[in-house]
Order: sequence, then C-alpha cells, then structure tokens
Amino acid sequence: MASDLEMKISNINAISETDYKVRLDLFEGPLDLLLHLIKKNELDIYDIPISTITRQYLEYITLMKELNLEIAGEFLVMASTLLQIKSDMLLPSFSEEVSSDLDEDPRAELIRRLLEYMKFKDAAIMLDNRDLAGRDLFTCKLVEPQPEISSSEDECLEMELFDLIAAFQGVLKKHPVDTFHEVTAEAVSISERITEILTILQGRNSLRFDELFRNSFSRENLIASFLAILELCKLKMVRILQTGQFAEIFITPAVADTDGAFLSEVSTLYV
Amino acid sequence: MSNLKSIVECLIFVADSPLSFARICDILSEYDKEHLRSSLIELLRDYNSDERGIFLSEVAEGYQFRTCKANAEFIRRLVKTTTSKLSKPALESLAITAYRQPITRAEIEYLRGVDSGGVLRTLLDKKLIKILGKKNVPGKPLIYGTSRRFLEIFNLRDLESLPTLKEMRELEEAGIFEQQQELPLEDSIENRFPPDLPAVTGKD
Amino acid sequence: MSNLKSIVECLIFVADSPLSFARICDILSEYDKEHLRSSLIELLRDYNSDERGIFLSEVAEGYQFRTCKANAEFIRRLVKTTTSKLSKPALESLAITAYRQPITRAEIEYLRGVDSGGVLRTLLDKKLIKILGKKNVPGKPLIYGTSRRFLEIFNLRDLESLPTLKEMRELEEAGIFEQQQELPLEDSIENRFPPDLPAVTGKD
Repeated sequence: MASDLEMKISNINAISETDYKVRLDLFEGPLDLLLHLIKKNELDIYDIPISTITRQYLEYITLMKELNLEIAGEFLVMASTLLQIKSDMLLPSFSEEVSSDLDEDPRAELIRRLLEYMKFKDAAIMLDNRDLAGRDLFTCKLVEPQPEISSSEDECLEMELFDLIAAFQGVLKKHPVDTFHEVTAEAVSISERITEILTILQGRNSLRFDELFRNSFSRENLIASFLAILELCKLKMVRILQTGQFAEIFITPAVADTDGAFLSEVSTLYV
Repeated sequence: MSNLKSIVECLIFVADSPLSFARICDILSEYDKEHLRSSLIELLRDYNSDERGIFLSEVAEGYQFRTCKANAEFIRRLVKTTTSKLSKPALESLAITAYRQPITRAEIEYLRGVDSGGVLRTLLDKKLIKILGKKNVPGKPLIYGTSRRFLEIFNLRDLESLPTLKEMRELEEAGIFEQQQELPLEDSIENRFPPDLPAVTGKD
Repeated sequence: MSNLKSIVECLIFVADSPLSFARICDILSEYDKEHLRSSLIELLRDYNSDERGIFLSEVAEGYQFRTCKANAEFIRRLVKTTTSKLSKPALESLAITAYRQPITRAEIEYLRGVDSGGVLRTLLDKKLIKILGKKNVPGKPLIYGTSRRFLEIFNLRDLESLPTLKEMRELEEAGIFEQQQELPLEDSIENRFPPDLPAVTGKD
C-alpha cells in the first residue's frame, strides 16, 4: 500500500529539499486518509476490517514520521481511536443477548462519521464544478456615469460584522501591543461592565440595581459593577436614585435616549 | 420592446448585484406588480431563448445579466479571473457551512476531523461565509452561514437550489456529475411566479 | 445568434471601458477581420434597431453597452436606494468606537494615527455612533459610543454579542498542523495485542 503514497511523498520531498520539513496535505485529515484506504482496498465501508485498516493507517503515519513530515495531532488521535476500536472488537462479548448490529458495533461511530464526511467531500467537488461567477460567467463592470446622489439620512448601509472586526484588528496590528491590556486575567472588567450597563440602559428609563446581577452574583461582578456605576456617574452618564434608606436603587440614563443629545449637568447620588 | 420591459432591462443592467423582484417592484412602485412580473418573464424569455452571448441569470435571489459559459475562454483573454481557486479544505468547509448552517466552528471541525480555524478565516476574508451571531449555549460560540456573495459566485438561485446531498451521490455515480441540466424555460419561469406571490422575495 | 457575434457581444459586455475594433481583432486573432467586422455590424443592428433599454453605443473610438436616456429617471431611483458601504477610515473608527466605548475623539485619533473629526461627523450623520456626554477632564471632550442603529445594522442583540477579539484571534492563529507529537506507536501496539493475534507489523 505504501508504494503510491511513498511516490507522492518522495515527489514532495524532491521539490523541497531545501526545507526538509514539508507539509503533507495529500490528505485533509484522518477521515480523508481513512476514506482513501477504504477506496484503495475496495473495502465495504459498512463492514470495515478494522485490523487491516488500522495497520495501513499506522504504516502511513510511520512513513510520515520517517520522512520527517509534520503530523497533525488529529492523525494521532485517530490512530488511538482505531486501536481502541480494534481492542474493543477483540474483547469477547460477555452478554449473549442478540444485539442490533450497528448499535453495539465499536465501529459504528467511525462509520457514521466517514459516511457523513464522504457526503461533504462530494459537496465540495460539486461546488468546485459549478460555473463560477468571475471564472466561467462574467458580469458587466459598469462605469456608466451615475447620477450624483446626496447621501440621505435613511440611506441603506450594507455592512458585515466581520468587516468591523477585521478593521479593528487592522488598527491593533498597527499599534504597539502595550497600548491594550488584555482583560482575560480579570473575570469581569470595569470597562466591559460600563458597556454592558450602557447597553441595558439603551431605550430604557431605569434599571434596578439588582438587575445587574441576574446572571451571576459573584464578588468580582459586584465590585466591577459598582466601580462601573461610579465611573458612569463621574462621566455624568447615569443618575442613581433611591427613594429611601435601604430601598431599591435605580439607575437611570442622565438624558433620554435621543441620539446626540447632551447630558444634563445634574447627577444625584443618594446612596 | 415594451416600455416597461426596457425599464426593467435597464435596472437589471445597471444594478451592481443581482436585483430581486421585490426590489424592482419597490423602485417601480407606480407600476402594477402583475405588469412588472410579465415584463420580467418576457425579458427572461428574450434573453434566454436563443443562443446569445449574454443571458439573464436567476441568481442569489435576484436577476443579473451574465455571459454564457461557452465564451468564457475568450472573455478570460480580456479580463482577469476574479474568482480565485479555493483549496480543498476551504471548499470542504464551505460545503459543510452551506448545508449545515447555522453552524459553529466546533461542528465543522467534528465533521472534517481537523482544525478548521484558518480555513474559516479565509472564507470570511473572501466573504463567502459570514458571522450570523452567537449560539446560545455555554461558551457562546460564533455561528456561521453562507453569504449572498456565495450564491452569486457559485451561481445559485437560493440556498434551496443547492443539490441535496443524496442527489449528488446519485449524480456522481451516474457519471453526469459535471453537467448541469437545462431547465425547460417556460415551465421553470412560470412555476416560479405564482400569480399572487412575488416570485423572489429579496432580503434587501 | 452566430457564435462569433455572441463572443463579440460578451467581450463588449465585460470590458470596463469602450472596446475598440482593433482591440477586438487583437483578442480574437484567430478569426478573420472581415468576419469580425460583419459580426459587429450585425450586433449594432440587433441592439439599435428596436426600442430596447440597452443599446450598443459607439463612443471614444470603441463600443460599449449603455442604457437609453429615456429610462434615466428610473435608474436614478435604483442608484439612490442602493446600499452604500462605509469607507475604510469610517469603518475603522466605527470599530474602535464599538470595542472601546465610551471613547473620546482624541483616543480614536491616537489609535488611528490620523485626524478623525470628519469621519466621526460622518458616523454621527449616519447615526451609527452618538455622543454619550462629556468627559470630566480638562477640555471636557465629548465621548462617543455606538447607537441603537448600529446594533440593528449588524443584527446584534446587544453589545455583548459583538465577537470578542480573542474569538477572532483564534481563527487567525489556528494552524492546520500542530506540533508533531511523539506517539509510541510500536510500544502501544505490541502491548495491546497478544502475540498470537494479528498485530500490526511494519511496512509491507
């Protein structure tokens, strides 16, 4: 079996003698390799001879190692899965009761995955074989002078979330790393909490203080929320109201939610 | 050519992406929908009946003029191919996303059996897939789906017109995998325009 | 339509500027010039004889499809309602505002490295961001945040559903191949299988 693989691999090796380690993408992954072996040996996918397939699979990995090719972790995971299945099949079945074949078959899960994967390999080929716009079909590139349009307020904007993120990533790349502090260490950051509170307040007149802890009432969350509210007060973006001692605390936006409006200069703190 | 038909023709010609029937109705709101529909049907017939270089394609939930495949070789002498070839992993992940959307990265990786982060990034960069939101399960993973551009590039009328996975197996086995069948025009067009429904409901 | 005529039609259609006859002859060098000329003349006749929306115009020493003047009003409506995209600077500033709000103009400019007053004005006009208030520091700069419309356009339930940068980085960094690991294949195999069972042997 190794012959044609060896051929392919040695070809790759010949090309890239300079950098000894090459990436082997003959196979997309372990499932792809298994399908190749099944097809090559003309095996019945519903009844895979697990010891044959395991042997050939491991031979392939050994070969890759010998050639000093990088082996993706997934290939090794599959190797141990195969060995697991093989040993499961060798174990004598203690229960004598007749069981439905595939349910009890240690190979069932693997077979299901292979069949599923095969469908999507087909689908990928189908997509590639379609008449692609920009390759097989072309549209006109219109350069006709278009009438000048002044941008109206309710113009339709077309934006993709990914564009937004990509733009921000672009900014971050240009910038020295130390400008940003990662918030991963903190479970809850104050700035995140500020943003959250502002979101909740959007379009609302008030917010009960305890609503902020509906999801998690952790010490970190409490402290972060408290500091966030203080910060928001300092920024004059919210007002905090309490009708009496130990009564419910309400947080309200300092102004109504009208775009571009300025904040009132008054903020009250009764806590 | 009737006046209305020529207006519809112009609109489709000028639009920079496939124009949906709903959008045409919006723009030409002073015209009767039925008239618009029949103009569009006539236009489809005009363009697609004889062997012309340009045909009116029903793609991405709309209508767009496109050149026929037979002349692709000559066109490529004039303009550069704008669609870059996708790698096998990219096509595989795209196919999985198309058929199983909305889908998370973990689900794609389970189906493919390999890490797919880099591939998803490529597909996002090429705007063939998009982030749909976050799944409401622990960890709130991002969920992905195919974009309108995917339909445009892969010449699909809508997601429903993707061949079912089972169909594909049969096609492949029958050896007619690469040929796309020509639909009988009369039938296909009229069936798609039930009298009381706008045929294509664009999401514009 | 003759084959050659349809090829010429396609070429004029996809060209991004008027296509001269000399250019057509260049591209289709295997065809006879006289044939090309007569195909072009026929094409001109086809397109310009009856009242179509699109006509083949002879401009700037070349040929180009154009829409007829009579329909200009309708085309203007289409263009007017076409979705527009944000410029790169605008998108960048919007992204910074989204991820770092509440934020001042100076902070945005520090991150972008360029004056951003005009861009912020645009974003305010488009109601994608809004003024949240004034920062209590000398100069009392305005602070900005994203608007409700921003959430609507990106189809986000709330700001929390913005994908985090960590999530996006995972997509970027993911390599398909991981670091090679040592897996004691030989050992594990031999230990697992008693000698009389078909164990895994070396290469054939």
